[in-house]
Amino acid sequence: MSETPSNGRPKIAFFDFASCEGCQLTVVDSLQTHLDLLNAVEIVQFREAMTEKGEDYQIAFIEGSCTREADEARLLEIREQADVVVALGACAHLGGVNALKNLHPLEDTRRWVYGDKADWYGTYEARPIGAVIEVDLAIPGCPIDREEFVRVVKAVLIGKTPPIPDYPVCVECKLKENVCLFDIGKFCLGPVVRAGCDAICPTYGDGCEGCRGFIPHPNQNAMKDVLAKAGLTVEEVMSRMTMFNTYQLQEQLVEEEGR
Amino acid sequence: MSLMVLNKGAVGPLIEALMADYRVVGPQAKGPQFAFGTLTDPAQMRLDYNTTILPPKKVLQPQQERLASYSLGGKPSVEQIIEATPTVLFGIHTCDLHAVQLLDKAFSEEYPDAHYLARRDQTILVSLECLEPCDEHSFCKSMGTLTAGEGYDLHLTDLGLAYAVDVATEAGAQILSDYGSASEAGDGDVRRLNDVLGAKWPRFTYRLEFDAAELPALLSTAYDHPLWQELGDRCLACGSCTNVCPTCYCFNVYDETNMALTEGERVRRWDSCQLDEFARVAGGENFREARAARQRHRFMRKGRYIFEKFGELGCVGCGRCIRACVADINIVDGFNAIQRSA
Amino acid sequence: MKIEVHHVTRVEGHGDIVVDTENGEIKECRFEVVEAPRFFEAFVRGRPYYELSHITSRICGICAVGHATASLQATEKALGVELSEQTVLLRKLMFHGEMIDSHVLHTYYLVAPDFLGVGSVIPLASSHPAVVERALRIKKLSGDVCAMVGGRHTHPVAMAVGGFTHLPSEVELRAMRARFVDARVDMDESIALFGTLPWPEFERETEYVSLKKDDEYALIDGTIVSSDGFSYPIEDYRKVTNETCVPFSTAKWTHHNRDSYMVGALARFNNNYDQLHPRAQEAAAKLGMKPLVTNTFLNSAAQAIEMVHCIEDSIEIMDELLTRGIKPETPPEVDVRAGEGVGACDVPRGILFHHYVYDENGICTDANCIIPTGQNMANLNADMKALVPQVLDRSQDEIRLLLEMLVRAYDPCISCSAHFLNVEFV
Amino acid sequence: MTSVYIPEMARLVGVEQMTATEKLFTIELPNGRSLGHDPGQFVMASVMGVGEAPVSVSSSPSRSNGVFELCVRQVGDVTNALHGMEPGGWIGVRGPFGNGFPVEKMRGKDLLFAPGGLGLAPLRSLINQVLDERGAFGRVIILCGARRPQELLFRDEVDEWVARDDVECLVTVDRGDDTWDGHVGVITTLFHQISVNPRNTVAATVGPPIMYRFVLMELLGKGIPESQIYLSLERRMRCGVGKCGHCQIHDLCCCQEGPVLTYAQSKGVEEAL
Ligand SMILES: Cc1cc2nc3c(=O)[nH]c(=O)nc-3n(C[C@H](O)[C@H](O)[C@H](O)COP(=O)(O)OP(=O)(O)OC[C@H]3O[C@@H](n4cnc5c(N)ncnc54)[C@H](O)[C@@H]3O)c2cc1C
Ligand code: SF4
Ligand code: SF4
Ligand code: SF4
Repeated sequence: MSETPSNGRPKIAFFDFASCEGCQLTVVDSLQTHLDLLNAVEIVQFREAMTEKGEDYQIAFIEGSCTREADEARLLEIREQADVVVALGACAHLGGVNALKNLHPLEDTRRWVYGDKADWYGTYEARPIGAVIEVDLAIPGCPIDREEFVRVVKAVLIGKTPPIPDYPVCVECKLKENVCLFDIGKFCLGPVVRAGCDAICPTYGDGCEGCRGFIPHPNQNAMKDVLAKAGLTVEEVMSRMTMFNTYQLQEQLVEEEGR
Repeated sequence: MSLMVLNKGAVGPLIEALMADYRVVGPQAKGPQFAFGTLTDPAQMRLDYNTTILPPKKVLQPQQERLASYSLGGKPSVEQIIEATPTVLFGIHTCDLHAVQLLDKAFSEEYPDAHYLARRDQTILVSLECLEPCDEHSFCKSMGTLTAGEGYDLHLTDLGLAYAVDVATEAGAQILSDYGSASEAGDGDVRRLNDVLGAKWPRFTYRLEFDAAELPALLSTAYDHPLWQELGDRCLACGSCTNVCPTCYCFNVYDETNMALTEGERVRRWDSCQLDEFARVAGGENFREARAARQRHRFMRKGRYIFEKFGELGCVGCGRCIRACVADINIVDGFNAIQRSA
Repeated sequence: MKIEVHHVTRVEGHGDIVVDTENGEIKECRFEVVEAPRFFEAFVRGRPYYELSHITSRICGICAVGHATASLQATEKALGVELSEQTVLLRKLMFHGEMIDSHVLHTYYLVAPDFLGVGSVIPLASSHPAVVERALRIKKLSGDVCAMVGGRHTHPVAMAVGGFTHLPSEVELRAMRARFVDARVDMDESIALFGTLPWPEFERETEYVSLKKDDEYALIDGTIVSSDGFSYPIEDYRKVTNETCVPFSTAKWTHHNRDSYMVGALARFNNNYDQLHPRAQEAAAKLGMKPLVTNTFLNSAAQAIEMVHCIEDSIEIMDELLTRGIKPETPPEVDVRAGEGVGACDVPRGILFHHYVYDENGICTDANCIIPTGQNMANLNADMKALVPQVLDRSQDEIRLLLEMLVRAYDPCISCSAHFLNVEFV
Repeated sequence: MTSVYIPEMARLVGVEQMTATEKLFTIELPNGRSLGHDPGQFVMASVMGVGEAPVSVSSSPSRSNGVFELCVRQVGDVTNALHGMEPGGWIGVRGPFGNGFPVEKMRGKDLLFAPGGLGLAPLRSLINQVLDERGAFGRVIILCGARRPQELLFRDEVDEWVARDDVECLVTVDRGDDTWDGHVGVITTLFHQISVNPRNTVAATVGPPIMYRFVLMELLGKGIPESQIYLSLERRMRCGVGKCGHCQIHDLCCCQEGPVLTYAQSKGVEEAL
């Protein structure tokens, strides 16, 4: 992690690619409870919320997936300038829902949406930004968690590793003493998905969909068995696993085939 | 000390009266399950609960707790934070009571833990005799925790229309006399109590196929048992089994700061030996990398290590870990499998 | 003169303005959507019905609840799922939360800086702390009500086919109601503030399209109506939208009776003024607004009026929920079958359609989403073409700012707009 | 009751860069109080706001002078923050904790020390104590290894040991360079250069996990009894006082029963070595 200038606040900038901008919105929302963020950092670029545009940022927060050639050059420019590049949210971190299109033949996808005008719109497979440039840190989630964003900023300010958990959602879910969804006939990816969201989905009665990506060394086979036992068909199991993690699973397949 | 009788109708008023001066924590419904929580209304208490999702350990060692606050800049000043409020922990089953006694040992040996002990000191334990198995997974009878002779301030046994209250401590006697309206037990009450206690045992079954006292010795020969690999293949390493366990007390410590970096807090949070990062050290080396080794560690701790350290088994047979495991890993089946192959 | 605004700021998503004039003649004048297309309609094919609202809420971080609501409606119609009255009330409450959230974001964070001569809301934190604090307070309130009902605003969790997977407690509802009542002060002050803003003068009448219901200010479901007197059931949405691709935009364009039409707060205000809550009508009077309002810039003022409406209606909804008591319902079992359904909501930026086809296993085989910003695109371009000649005598900077303000007045939600479909259903 | 988790703020009075990744910190407790540690014990060192890490005390109790020393390798958050500190700064200290080396049992015995790399940090404490009471012990053999010459810690002191007549000190590096005219090879290559009376020898070795495996083979090969071989294990620790569970290896609690253990205690414990 690069040093932040001691004489002043670090300059940060926000950028977005293919995404819903919900993560940037979450950043804006974090001001409701953490207005002192504005004293701790200097925001020099944030197109969604401000007109001013400074290019001398040290930390770049990037939301969204890379989905077309034009994105690559812009990403490289940002990497060139920023000391620290942060992938903000699932689209940038994992490819997210954007990568669902990778499950269909590209040509078919384009024609499906734009018909005979498909050639007007350049696009290719959706990828996390880490597939294009080096990423120093990812803040996972769809959308990111407001409190986690603040925790990360504070860690960067004091110069320590941002506390993104390596443990699964079940930990937070249990600590909140939720009724496990498997106990009430539902299903959940919590055991293999990275925590940090305070288990918001199971807390609100819906199984984790995996928006924060898998934990390191997930036992995917055991997870599939558990889901199958909960009554999911093979297709439904794959559907659950791919919702946010298509890109990772496809890469994993390529890797396994390579071996 | 003495045996008293508390009419069931008098329980609500007792709780109500206690609530004025104490935090009263009791079992409450949580969806189709149960959880210990601070009562805001005596009617919330459900003494007919099966078992709670988390054990009452959370009252004595909260999921997350602040250890210290500090200021930064110049010479940091560090203040310890001891958070303890007078608490009545009402209605805990005897398995959990045994677990609290184990936690007491763990937190008072050698380097006493001031944070835990301050809370423990201010907590009055009111336990409840189980008259039938609470849950298909509990195996308290096997672990010898189906009843308790000590460790509580008050102990309740359901006699039908009233509770027999075993008053074990001064503190227990005091709250009962100051806040409740119990009466001395008569001969009839004692007889009924003995009947009730005598009748309950056949309702419980031994689920361990051997004497639990053999566990430490049995496990000392099972380090290389094939069971661990089998469990490791199925285990999701989600940590639920340890998080729900009334005798697990591992924790992690974090520093947090405010945005201006002028002050902060040191906090601790429950941790689990089942998690990938638990034994990872600088340089990335992980001393318990395989899920199989982590499951072994859990079984060993429950059946052997804790015994070696404190002279009591680390498992009280509450069955929570079995219920919490989505991969159906079952500690009783595990112990039995090891015994059968021994 | 040539004006190019690359990536207009303080809007959601990427759009460019291009104006080229020669001797007072307009050669080029258009708004381009350059947002990367995301192809939701293509990739929801093959997904099970219960995932659709969760995936399509990801079209937009600002109107996630709106997308989820329209999506669920489409699925529920396709699969024949009935909603309980409690579910209907909670959906409305959640929807109001998002409406307020989006409108406060737009009016305070994105539009107000233009009038206060700054580039963003950030400097206002020190120059106009009371204004910013109020904005943060309203934003927090709206976010909190969404969180109370659905877990969070951006990509709600608890909204499921047929109902909710989590219910607010009566204690929470009561506390929330009290905060909504307190928010009346903030509403009054907001209206007072917007009354002082020098809205640019610009009139251009167009066709206004919105949903309509007889008994309430239509936001969820209803019929499609136009100020030109047309009316359609929502299943006939294509008769209104008539989408076409345009080469400089990843968003598709729509037109109905005229070359273009407008959707959004101003369209709703014009079409449904009578159903606004009396307090909202009072607010309109304070702002000097009564249908037919034809100044596009006043779309933001109409949003402020709608905020008042949503606050009041939310209080009434919470009263009703508290009177009935929260029933511990869970979403009904879905009888999975083949089917087709259209959902429509009037989300903050205007009318939104989701249209799905499911096979007998409840797997989506076909989908179409038409979002408001796309429908406004042609109208925005027409406005620009009308506005530019009226202001050609001003400096380039002034024109640029005015055009940007015009774009922002539409509150365009560009990431939403960049996924359109023009496929006929068979 | 005072919490055992609350660090005492101690002043950093000296910082010395030793190698590219290691610094030696000299720390003064309030009122010049001595730490009162045994060689091999560790303290929990805190940088408030960042966190806490276990670090062995590197100075000898016999040379306390109101200060103690920590030799710290920069590997993560706390160690980074420590490396960023300058004299005058404040470090939180708890401890000393754990079981150190049993100096009493060593009296009258021949001693064989085998530090590898950073393992010299804790062993230096023991070696200097032994040298300060040189007469109380038999032979003192030091077999010292580092990966490269520039990674060799406490170079001056090691040179002194080499120069002393009453110490047999051999030094090796895995890979040499132009500045190095000493022995080249892994630490185990030093063992055939010495012979010991195994019954009367107590050995102490500290180093990275991989080193243990080979050094232990050598020590056992020389016939030194398992109960007379001491080593120090490093595990993740969050409390240092036997509560947090992180450092438990099999049935051993590293921060209480360790970090110094005999080979007899740790052998066969799969997770230990
Ligand atoms: C008894 C004992 C004595 C030690 N003596 C010394 C010494 O004299 N000099 C020295 O430089 N180091 C020593 N260490 C190692 C030192 O404690 C770790 O390097 C330090 O904790 C890393 O902390 P950090 O915050 O800098 O790194 P972190 O940022 O916390 O950690 C980086 C990585 O190290 C892991 N880690 C966390 N705690 C420990 C730990 N206690 N040991 C190893 N890895 C850990 C983390 O999981 C992470 O993977 C000793 C360790 C022990 C247990
Ligand atoms: S609901 Fe999900 S996250 Fe929670 S415990 Fe169950 S499986 Fe784990
Ligand atoms: S529970 Fe799962 S899907 Fe929900 S926010 Fe957390 S990681 Fe994402
Ligand atoms: S190991 Fe399982 S059964 Fe035993 S006490 Fe812990 S949770 Fe209960």
